[in-house]
Amino acid sequence: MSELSLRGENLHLWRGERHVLRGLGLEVAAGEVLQVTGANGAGKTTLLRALCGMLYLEEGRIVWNGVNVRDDMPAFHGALTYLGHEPPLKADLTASENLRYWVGLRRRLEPARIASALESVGVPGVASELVRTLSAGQKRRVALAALPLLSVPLWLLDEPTTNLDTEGQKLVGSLIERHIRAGGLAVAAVHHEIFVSPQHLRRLELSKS
Amino acid sequence: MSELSLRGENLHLWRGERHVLRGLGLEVAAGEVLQVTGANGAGKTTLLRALCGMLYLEEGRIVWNGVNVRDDMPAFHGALTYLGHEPPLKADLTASENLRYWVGLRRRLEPARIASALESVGVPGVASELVRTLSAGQKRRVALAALPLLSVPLWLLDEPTTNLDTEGQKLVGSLIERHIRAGGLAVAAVHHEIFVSPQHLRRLELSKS
Amino acid sequence: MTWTWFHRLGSPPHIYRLATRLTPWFAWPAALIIVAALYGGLVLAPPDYQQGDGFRMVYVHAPCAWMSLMVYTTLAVASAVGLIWRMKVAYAVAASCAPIGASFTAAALMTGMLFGRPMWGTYWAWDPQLTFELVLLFIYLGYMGLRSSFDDPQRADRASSMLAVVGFIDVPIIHFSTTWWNSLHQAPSVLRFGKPTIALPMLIPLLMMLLGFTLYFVAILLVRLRGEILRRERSASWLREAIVS
Amino acid sequence: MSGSAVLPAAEVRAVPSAFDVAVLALARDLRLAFRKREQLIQPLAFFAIVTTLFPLAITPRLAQLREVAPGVLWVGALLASLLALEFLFRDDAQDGTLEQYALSGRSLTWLLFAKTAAHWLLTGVPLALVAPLAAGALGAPAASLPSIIAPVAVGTLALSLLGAIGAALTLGVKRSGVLLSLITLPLAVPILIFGARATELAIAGESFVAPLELLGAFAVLGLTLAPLAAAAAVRISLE
Amino acid sequence: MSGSAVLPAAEVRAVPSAFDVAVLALARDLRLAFRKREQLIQPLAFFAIVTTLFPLAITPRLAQLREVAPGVLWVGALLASLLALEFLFRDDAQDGTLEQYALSGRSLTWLLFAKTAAHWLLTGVPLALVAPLAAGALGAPAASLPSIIAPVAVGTLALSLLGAIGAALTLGVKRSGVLLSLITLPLAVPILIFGARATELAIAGESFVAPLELLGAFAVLGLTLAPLAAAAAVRISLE
Amino acid sequence: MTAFFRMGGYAQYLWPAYGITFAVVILNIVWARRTLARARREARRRLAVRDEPVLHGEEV
Ligand code: HEM
Ligand SMILES: Nc1ncnc2c1ncn2[C@@H]1O[C@H](COP(=O)(O)OP(=O)(O)OP(=O)(O)O)[C@@H](O)[C@H]1O
Ligand SMILES: Nc1ncnc2c1ncn2[C@@H]1O[C@H](COP(=O)(O)OP(=O)(O)OP(=O)(O)O)[C@@H](O)[C@H]1O
Ligand SMILES: [Mg+2]
Ligand SMILES: [Mg+2]
Repeated sequence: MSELSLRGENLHLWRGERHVLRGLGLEVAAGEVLQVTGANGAGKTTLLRALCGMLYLEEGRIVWNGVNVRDDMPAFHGALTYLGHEPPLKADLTASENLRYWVGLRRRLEPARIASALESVGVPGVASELVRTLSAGQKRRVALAALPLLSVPLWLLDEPTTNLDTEGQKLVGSLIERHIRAGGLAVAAVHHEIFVSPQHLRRLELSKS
Repeated sequence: MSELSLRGENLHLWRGERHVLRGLGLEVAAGEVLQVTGANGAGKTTLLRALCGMLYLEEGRIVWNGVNVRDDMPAFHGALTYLGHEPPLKADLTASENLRYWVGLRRRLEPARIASALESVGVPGVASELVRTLSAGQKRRVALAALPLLSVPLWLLDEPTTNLDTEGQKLVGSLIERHIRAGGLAVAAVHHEIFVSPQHLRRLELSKS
Repeated sequence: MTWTWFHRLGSPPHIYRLATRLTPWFAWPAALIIVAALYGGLVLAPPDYQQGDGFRMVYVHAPCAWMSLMVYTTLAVASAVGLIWRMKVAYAVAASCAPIGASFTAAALMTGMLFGRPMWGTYWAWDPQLTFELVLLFIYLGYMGLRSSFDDPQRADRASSMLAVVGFIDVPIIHFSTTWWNSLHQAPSVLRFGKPTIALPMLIPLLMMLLGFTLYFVAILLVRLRGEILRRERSASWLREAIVS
Repeated sequence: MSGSAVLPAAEVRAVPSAFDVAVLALARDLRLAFRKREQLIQPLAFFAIVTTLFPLAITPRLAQLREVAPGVLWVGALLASLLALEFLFRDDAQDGTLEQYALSGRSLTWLLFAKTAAHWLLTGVPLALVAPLAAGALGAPAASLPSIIAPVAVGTLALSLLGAIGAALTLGVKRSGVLLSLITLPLAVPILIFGARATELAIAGESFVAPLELLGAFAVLGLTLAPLAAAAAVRISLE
Repeated sequence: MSGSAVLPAAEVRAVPSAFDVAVLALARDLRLAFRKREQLIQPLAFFAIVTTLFPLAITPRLAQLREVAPGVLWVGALLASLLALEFLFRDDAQDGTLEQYALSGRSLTWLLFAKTAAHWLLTGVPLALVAPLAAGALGAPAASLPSIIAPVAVGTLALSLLGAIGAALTLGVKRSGVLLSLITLPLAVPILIFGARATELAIAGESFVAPLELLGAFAVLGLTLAPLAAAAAVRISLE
Repeated sequence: MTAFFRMGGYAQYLWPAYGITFAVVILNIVWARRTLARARREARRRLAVRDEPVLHGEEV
């Protein structure tokens, strides 16, 4: 019970008229990252959103540390962070303000930590620039900087490497690696290779219905 | 003069306080694709938007077939298509309606060609689905389907492989390859390898200022 | 043990079969009663001493107005039941009510306006009851708009149910406004505490109309309910059985 | 001529005329509006709500309402039309459609004309059809109601054309919002005044030809000038 | 306990209180509003435009204007407040902020309370301060002007709270648009009626304590119930 | 008979009122039946999908 774990059992879900998830099962334990792959439209985004409770499951259940998440949604939400296709940044706030308000909802934060987080994702210079003026990849990096700051055990990442250059794609790998080494767990939908050591990596291939 | 060519000479451009393009020169001829690379924030998007006249150049000029584009903007625009970070699709129209209205501005189109274009980018089933309900990669593929339909000689593509699976990334390569073999030319900002034969490929590396 | 009926009530397959079986038992009596009431109201009832033959409009106006309120009450009660007991079928009932209620609210407004012209000399007045009947139409539209803008029926159910419950305050306002404010509109003469205040040959067709429309409402509701249940139930094997029949 | 493979002669002939393009753009906006029904009912709902709120807030006495009816009607119509205008352009700016218009090499005059026409068809015409109902509810005599339609129809056409210029000017601005109102409304004052005057005369049962003709003159002026001005404005804001 | 590395004991103590979170959310909305100045002036501009257009559209005779002044004032305030409400929530829904709120595991009651407070501070308070000016322009006697402020301030507070419920209900909806108005306005009718009544009495120089007390009662009721109802609505629409 | 249709001079209001009401009555019947039919069609299509074997879910 003290080990963190996420399990999905017999997940069924329709989007519109499409039966996207059909009896899917998955399991991730602390120290592991589950890479979800599959062709475009296979249901990766759907799966991630269902895992964090934003899509209604027709059947099946999601179990976090042995407890059905329906029974204590706030606790589950408090333990996870979800990063979708679009980085959730306010265009009219600066990068560091964005992090302050986003992370500040969950953790007290010293400003110094924000600065060092931005530096660790390779955009030290943008702290006081409006997100509106950042390039696509810079925006993505700012969003990634929030992950370690939040210090929650479960990361659900939907194509976190979008718009990143090759160096940035390695960065995502090392962020995840550091997280799972510290006992966290992650589910990531990524098309190409994730740069983490293979013993931590598990794969789930979704096939198109 | 009969050969198509695009040339940028001594391009200078500021974004806010940053001098992003600093005396850049480039040249692409018919049958070639210029891959623009560079770290996040290096100025790839800026360059592409400047090339199609949507950003104001401080200095320098863009020459299309030997003519400064400022002298005949509509003709130049009529010869190019620009695909940015976000696919320009209406969420509340279906995939084929989107193509009909987007491409229809420039070319008369039979419905059959739309269907075959969607099939050639691997999403034959989505023709009559609202774009709102498509996955990120499916949206991107629909936008890519417009490129050959437009039949314009110059393609300016900003990270056209975003959100695509590996098969989709090959698809972008083969679309570009077919286009330049037919005498077209393309400028594409892509972080990883573009799948086109090396003799057609030229590279331009932007360094961060 | 005593709660089994309640659980059966919450079971979609049971309700689906029940609805299929019951529909004709409401539909045919409704048709007969309405036709009889039409004859009674248009032919048998004597002209009103004040309003002449114009009063016969009440035989359509009052049922429409009655439907607008009764259907909303059903909607709100079903919504509350759904929110409290998390009963799928209750949400389905609520969702089925809305289009019916909205259309009859519109009809009540229109027939009221046609009634108003000869009686008050104007199609419309900003009288509390009339105004809040219009507001009721807006509430129905808001409810339906809210429902249709969710992709996910479960969320649509819960969000719109809350709106339905909050919006219920409008119903007593409409019903009692004629008593609270002295208004143009006629105070309730049938649906009041104590004895009705109109003559019997006029009253009987009116009562029959109200009864007929109520039965009619139940019949329509049952048909719509089946559709709603089918739309919600995706997994059960009885689906096959249900659509084969 | 390696370019010929990309642009074969047959394709060149297949380029649609400016008028075809306008029809296509109009068809697109109409289809979109009918699909997003809320965009279709938004102006009407707004107008209905405004005209319902006024009697509740002022006085329910019809005699008194009748005097302010033209004002309520025209302020409601003006605001409804303007809100819809912002909507119509904002969406296109956000999803990149306007960028594609500007980069198509086609005449923006016609494209903007089509958008303006769509706007009028989707807001002006429904408003004109609903205006008699609202006027009736505000105490206008039944006989006067049919004559409410014409001034509103013509006035909203002039408003749409005027609004198109404003929308084009704010096109380069990502979040136009209030800016559009600030630019357009002062210029719309004459339309408001003559429109309200025409409605007032119509309600009183008198001849409203004079103000209607003035509204018509505005509309004709707008028809000839507005698309040109709007296209110039777009070219400026996208240069 | 491998989880402890991810959530060390020190970090757990560093979780901010619900009140801190609300303050943070409020600070964020205010900062954003002051940065996007048009969001700040939008309600005021809208209100100013409505109250300016009205006299132009009806007769400029002050005596008559004075009679409709409360109605114009309140309809203007109601619409301005509502438009801003839509603005405040739409942006957050579009850029994923609300999703992050909902997935934060924190009490939504406080977060929504903060958003409501921000809305009132950014629209209700400025409107209340500007209302006397508008009333003066509509012919209210100078002596009555200061007493215009209180009813508008209290009424807009009640409106903000009511609007928060509507906004919370439409939170799961991507394109809320007219929906919010359609949901909120019917329920706002009592506030409008009593607000206009209070203003009418204030302009006439009479005591407006009775309707003001009613408005106050609405506001207090809203303060106690609305955040709870709104949070329930959010939980429902994001469950 | 014509007296009946004239309704003591109220015909111009009375018959439209009856017309509107019974139009709404009929429309509701048609709508309800149509929604049921559509729901059945959709359910049938869903069942067809459901009968296919589960394709994915294997971990590799
Ligand atoms: C647009 C105008 C009108 C509207 C919106 C309207 C609305 C309503 C409503 C909501 C009711 C149901 C009241 C309740 O059950 O508490 C009702 C009932 C009734 N209305 Fe109207 N009405 C309108 C015009 C008229 C006119 C002009 C007359 C006749 C002079 C009239 C006569 C009646 C009668 C007789 C009832 C039945 C009341 C009873 O016996 O309980 N209505 N109307
Ligand atoms: N509107 C703007 N105002 C100020 N600076 C801007 C603006 N837009 C972009 N910049 C700056 O210009 C630089 C180049 O941005 P650009 O978007 O061209 O980068 P890019 O090479 O496309 O990056 P990416 O790979 O992340 O897409 C960035 O440093 C960015 O901060
Ligand atoms: N709102 C919706 N309504 C109907 N169908 C939807 C909806 N959202 C997604 N779908 C469908 O569900 C399927 C899975 O979509 P999803 O976004 O999960 O794919 P994905 O694996 O994330 O693809 P990508 O790699 O392109 O991001 C797609 O076929 C899509 O068309
Ligand atoms: Mg996806
Ligand atoms: Mg870029």
